[in-house]
Amino acid sequence: MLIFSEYLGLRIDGRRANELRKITCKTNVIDYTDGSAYFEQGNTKILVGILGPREAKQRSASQTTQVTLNVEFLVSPFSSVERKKRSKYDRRSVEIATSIKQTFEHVIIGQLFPRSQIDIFIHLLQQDGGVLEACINATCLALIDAGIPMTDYVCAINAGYVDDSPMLDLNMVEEASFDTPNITIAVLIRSGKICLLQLESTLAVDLLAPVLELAKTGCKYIHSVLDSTIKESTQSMINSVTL
Amino acid sequence: MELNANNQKFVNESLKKGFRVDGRGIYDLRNLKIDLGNQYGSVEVQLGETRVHAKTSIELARPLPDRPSEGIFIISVDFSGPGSLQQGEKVSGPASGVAAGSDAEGRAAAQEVAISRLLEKILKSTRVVDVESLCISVGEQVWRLRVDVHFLDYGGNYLDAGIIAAVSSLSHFRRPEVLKVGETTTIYSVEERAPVPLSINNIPACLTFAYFENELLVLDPSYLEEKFMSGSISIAINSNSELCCISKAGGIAIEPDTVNLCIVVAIEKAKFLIDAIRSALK
Amino acid sequence: MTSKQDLFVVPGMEIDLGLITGIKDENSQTENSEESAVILGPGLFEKNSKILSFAAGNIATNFKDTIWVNYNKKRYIPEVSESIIGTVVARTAEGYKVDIGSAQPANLNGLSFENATKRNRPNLSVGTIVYAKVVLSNKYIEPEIECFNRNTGKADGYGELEDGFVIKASLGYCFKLFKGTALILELLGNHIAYELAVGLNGFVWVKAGSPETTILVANAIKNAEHLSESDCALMVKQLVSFL
Amino acid sequence: MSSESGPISKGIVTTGSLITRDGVFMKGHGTFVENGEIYASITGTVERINKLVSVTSLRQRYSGEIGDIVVGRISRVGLKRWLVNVNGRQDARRKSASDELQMRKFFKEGDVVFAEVQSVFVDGALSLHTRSLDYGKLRNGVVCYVSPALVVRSRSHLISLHCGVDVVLGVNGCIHIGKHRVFSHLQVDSDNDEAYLKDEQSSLESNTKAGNSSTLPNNDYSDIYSDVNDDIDISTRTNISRVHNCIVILDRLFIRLNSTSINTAYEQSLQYFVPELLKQDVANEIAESRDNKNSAMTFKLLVNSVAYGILSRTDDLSAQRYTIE
Repeated sequence: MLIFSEYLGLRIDGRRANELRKITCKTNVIDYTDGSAYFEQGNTKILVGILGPREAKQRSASQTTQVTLNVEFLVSPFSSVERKKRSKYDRRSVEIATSIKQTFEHVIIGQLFPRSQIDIFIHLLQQDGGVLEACINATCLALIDAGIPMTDYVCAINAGYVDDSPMLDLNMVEEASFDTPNITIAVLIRSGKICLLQLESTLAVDLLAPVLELAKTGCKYIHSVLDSTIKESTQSMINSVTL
Repeated sequence: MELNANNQKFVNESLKKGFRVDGRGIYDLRNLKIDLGNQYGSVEVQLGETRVHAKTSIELARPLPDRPSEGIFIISVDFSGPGSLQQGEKVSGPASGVAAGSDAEGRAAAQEVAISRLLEKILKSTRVVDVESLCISVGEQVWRLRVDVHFLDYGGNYLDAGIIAAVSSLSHFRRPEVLKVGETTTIYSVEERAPVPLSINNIPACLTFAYFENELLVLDPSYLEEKFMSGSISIAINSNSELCCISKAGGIAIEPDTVNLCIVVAIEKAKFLIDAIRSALK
Repeated sequence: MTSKQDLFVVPGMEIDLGLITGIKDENSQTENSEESAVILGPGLFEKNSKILSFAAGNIATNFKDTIWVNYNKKRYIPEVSESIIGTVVARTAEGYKVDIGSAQPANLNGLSFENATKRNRPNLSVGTIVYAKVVLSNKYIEPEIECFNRNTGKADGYGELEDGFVIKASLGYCFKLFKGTALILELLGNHIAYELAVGLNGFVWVKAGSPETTILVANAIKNAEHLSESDCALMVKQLVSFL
Repeated sequence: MSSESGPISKGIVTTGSLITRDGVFMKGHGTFVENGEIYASITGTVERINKLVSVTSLRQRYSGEIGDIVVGRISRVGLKRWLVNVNGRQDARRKSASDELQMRKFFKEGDVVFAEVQSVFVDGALSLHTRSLDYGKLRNGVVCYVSPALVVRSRSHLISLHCGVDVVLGVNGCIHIGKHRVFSHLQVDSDNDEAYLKDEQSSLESNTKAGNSSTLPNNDYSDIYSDVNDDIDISTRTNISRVHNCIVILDRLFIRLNSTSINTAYEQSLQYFVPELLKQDVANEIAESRDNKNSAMTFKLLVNSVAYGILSRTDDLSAQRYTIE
């Protein structure tokens, strides 16, 4: 019974259908990186560090005319309920790393940095559902903090159907429950185009459109949070420099 | 060896005019051949130049502790030998934006991981096989079903061919009959009683679209189209026309209504594929 | 060049050199008693004074002193003065590395183009295709190719190939196309104007007026490999009817 | 002029936001054009120089310009050049005509080099030269990295503090803090032989081009290129690390580095032991007391509004690191 109470329409954690979990984020949290971001969406906590664009280390990458992106996704053993040491190369981590690499490969303006590479280190400190989405948002924040040119913000969110009413930003319990189809979507804010779309459970065709709309409004909200954080930190930097 | 800038430009130019390099229409599938092997559950599928072989096998096993009443369903995917994606990846060039040497292998290996994970997700999420029916006696004995998918020849779009092969192999497979009388369960060998088909809930079909600059779409990309595409979206639809799985990871961003267009075409083509599989299994 | 009944050999078969003299006798009737030096072409090799074939194909000889096996293969082994189509893989200090389908990429010097001087040299980017001639090929060093006719200094067809479409075919078929005796070329020529460059390393470059005609010509050539002459004519008639 | 040109956004723009639709403007650094409209590709302030619109950001990696004075560390010697890591987009290259063996006599891996940017390659790599008096190898000190935006491109990049410490401000954000380098003996010996001075100071290839063989500077001038750190007494050592910690604080609080800010920070820090400097409360104190008139920098307001958790040098990523206000 996931809906907390029928007539109030509250979910298991007290949120309404289209309410997002509380997002707090901060940029420039790690010293010796070019850009870094700490991103919290509900209980999912992620830390991202960016190094680059710098001289490509492996021989092969130094031939290309585009920047080479390499993403490492690390799950900390204390991140979920039972403590489990997960290696960087287990299938789920590799899949999330490749999805993020593919998503940002076409958003970053790569031709400006031939024969260079950008390293993205994503560290999952705590997970409570929506891991891929939070990683995308955190990486987007860190890339902007690193001053790496991109054509747009990329914001991601998951949404789904619980007791056949559309829900936004599912946590781990909602995501894992048996009959809730859920989609993960990453959107380019300005153009509204879809960078990433993943649906992993059965869903009637006509139910897809409303959940897509809901997810896009969710992304717009996330964009506003990210944007204000970036503006704030830039403003404070400018103030302290020009003082 | 045909990965060069001229071919890339040619593929894009002809697509702008609505022509595909192998003469197909924009939404035409390549010709599909499903040959059933002599053993139950051994199927070879040919989709254009892409060839895949799938084999289903079964054995008795103890159920997993957290799911005593369910059988075990394992999907293993194998790219070794001629079917591996590393073939012909050596050539670099702006076409694939890939440098020669290890980077190409790296990219190909990641593609193989992506294909096998997607294949697994589709077969599991659409619940092709009803795992409860694989249970013989709760907590003690269940069937452990295993589908091995071998990719033999890479002609582009391994995923769709892989799904067709796996699903046909599961539907074609027969398992030994089991009779449960009170406490005693007798498992008849194939000679004693005719083997029984698996309980297949529904047959999914997967349709992959490749897209190029400014929303040009093609269904079932061939080898060249897959090398020069700027992204792809795969949509799996089950036999009662429900969406089971969508995966659009990476590549350039596309308009939402292009996604809807893909879904409409996918539903149409899925019916065709499912009928083809059913007629092949008669 | 081949005698009336083509003698088909399989790998490991012993060839007696009488064949050359035998064939020769029929034509020139001169008795050739002393041991003349015999040149073994591709497909044959000598093992403790016996000539063995390592390929399956027809024996061919030029009646004087060389004997070889015409066999079909896909992996190209560079032979001097053969025209080939290659893809530029990398730029080196003094020129380019070109992949011609052989074991190692060939070297193409930046100056080996028609009237290329130290200052104005053609600027090929990675991925462009070139029509060139093999000038150096030996087992131990990388093959060397050139894009101009050494004695006339003119390009006469060699150099960068713009646009068009490259298809892959087996070496035997390319040899037939190269000699121009293949019927399919004339049949197509009657209906469509197209440019053609045949590389003996298994690549054929086609360029016609519009994309659809190029596709038609390319597919026609590809399918005609195993068709009899009558089927070729039929196929071309059908294809042309679509135009 | 701006009256007839279309609307153009001012102040801070974030990635992907529209700057102007008017076709009259040209796109500069940090922007990109999409169907005729200019958008910001990075986050920063919009700058308009009559037709050229660009976005400058404070958080970008160092991308060099001709004439920049940089501090870097030699990362590789070979293929007729020294590769210098200047924390830029690509390692900088310093050409030399002589073979590897000779090259190592001048600079080898790990040396800290102080040089000027000669030219910028298309892929962002820089070519450096050390053709004037004070360039060359830096010794007897420590390097610390700050964000490049804090170092202002000014004429004087060598600041000698009265406590016997030299601070070399590299525009690429590398700062060398070392013992004061006495130049006197250099001027005396070399002024009588102008060619000689040019020879051992200037880069080798200009030398070989001039025809005379590359004469190896004899040993008494080898201290220009020697990499032996002479022993430094305790007091200078503490001064060096005090200045180092002050610079780290200034970087944390994102305050521009110039002689005034460093001097005032140094004076305020005198009351504390050097290791204490890196504790958060002490740093705040220094910041607060810096509120003197001439530098017009009111730290007080700044520090309160921006509470950075300051990493203490000794331990690793302590939990305090992630306290979020």
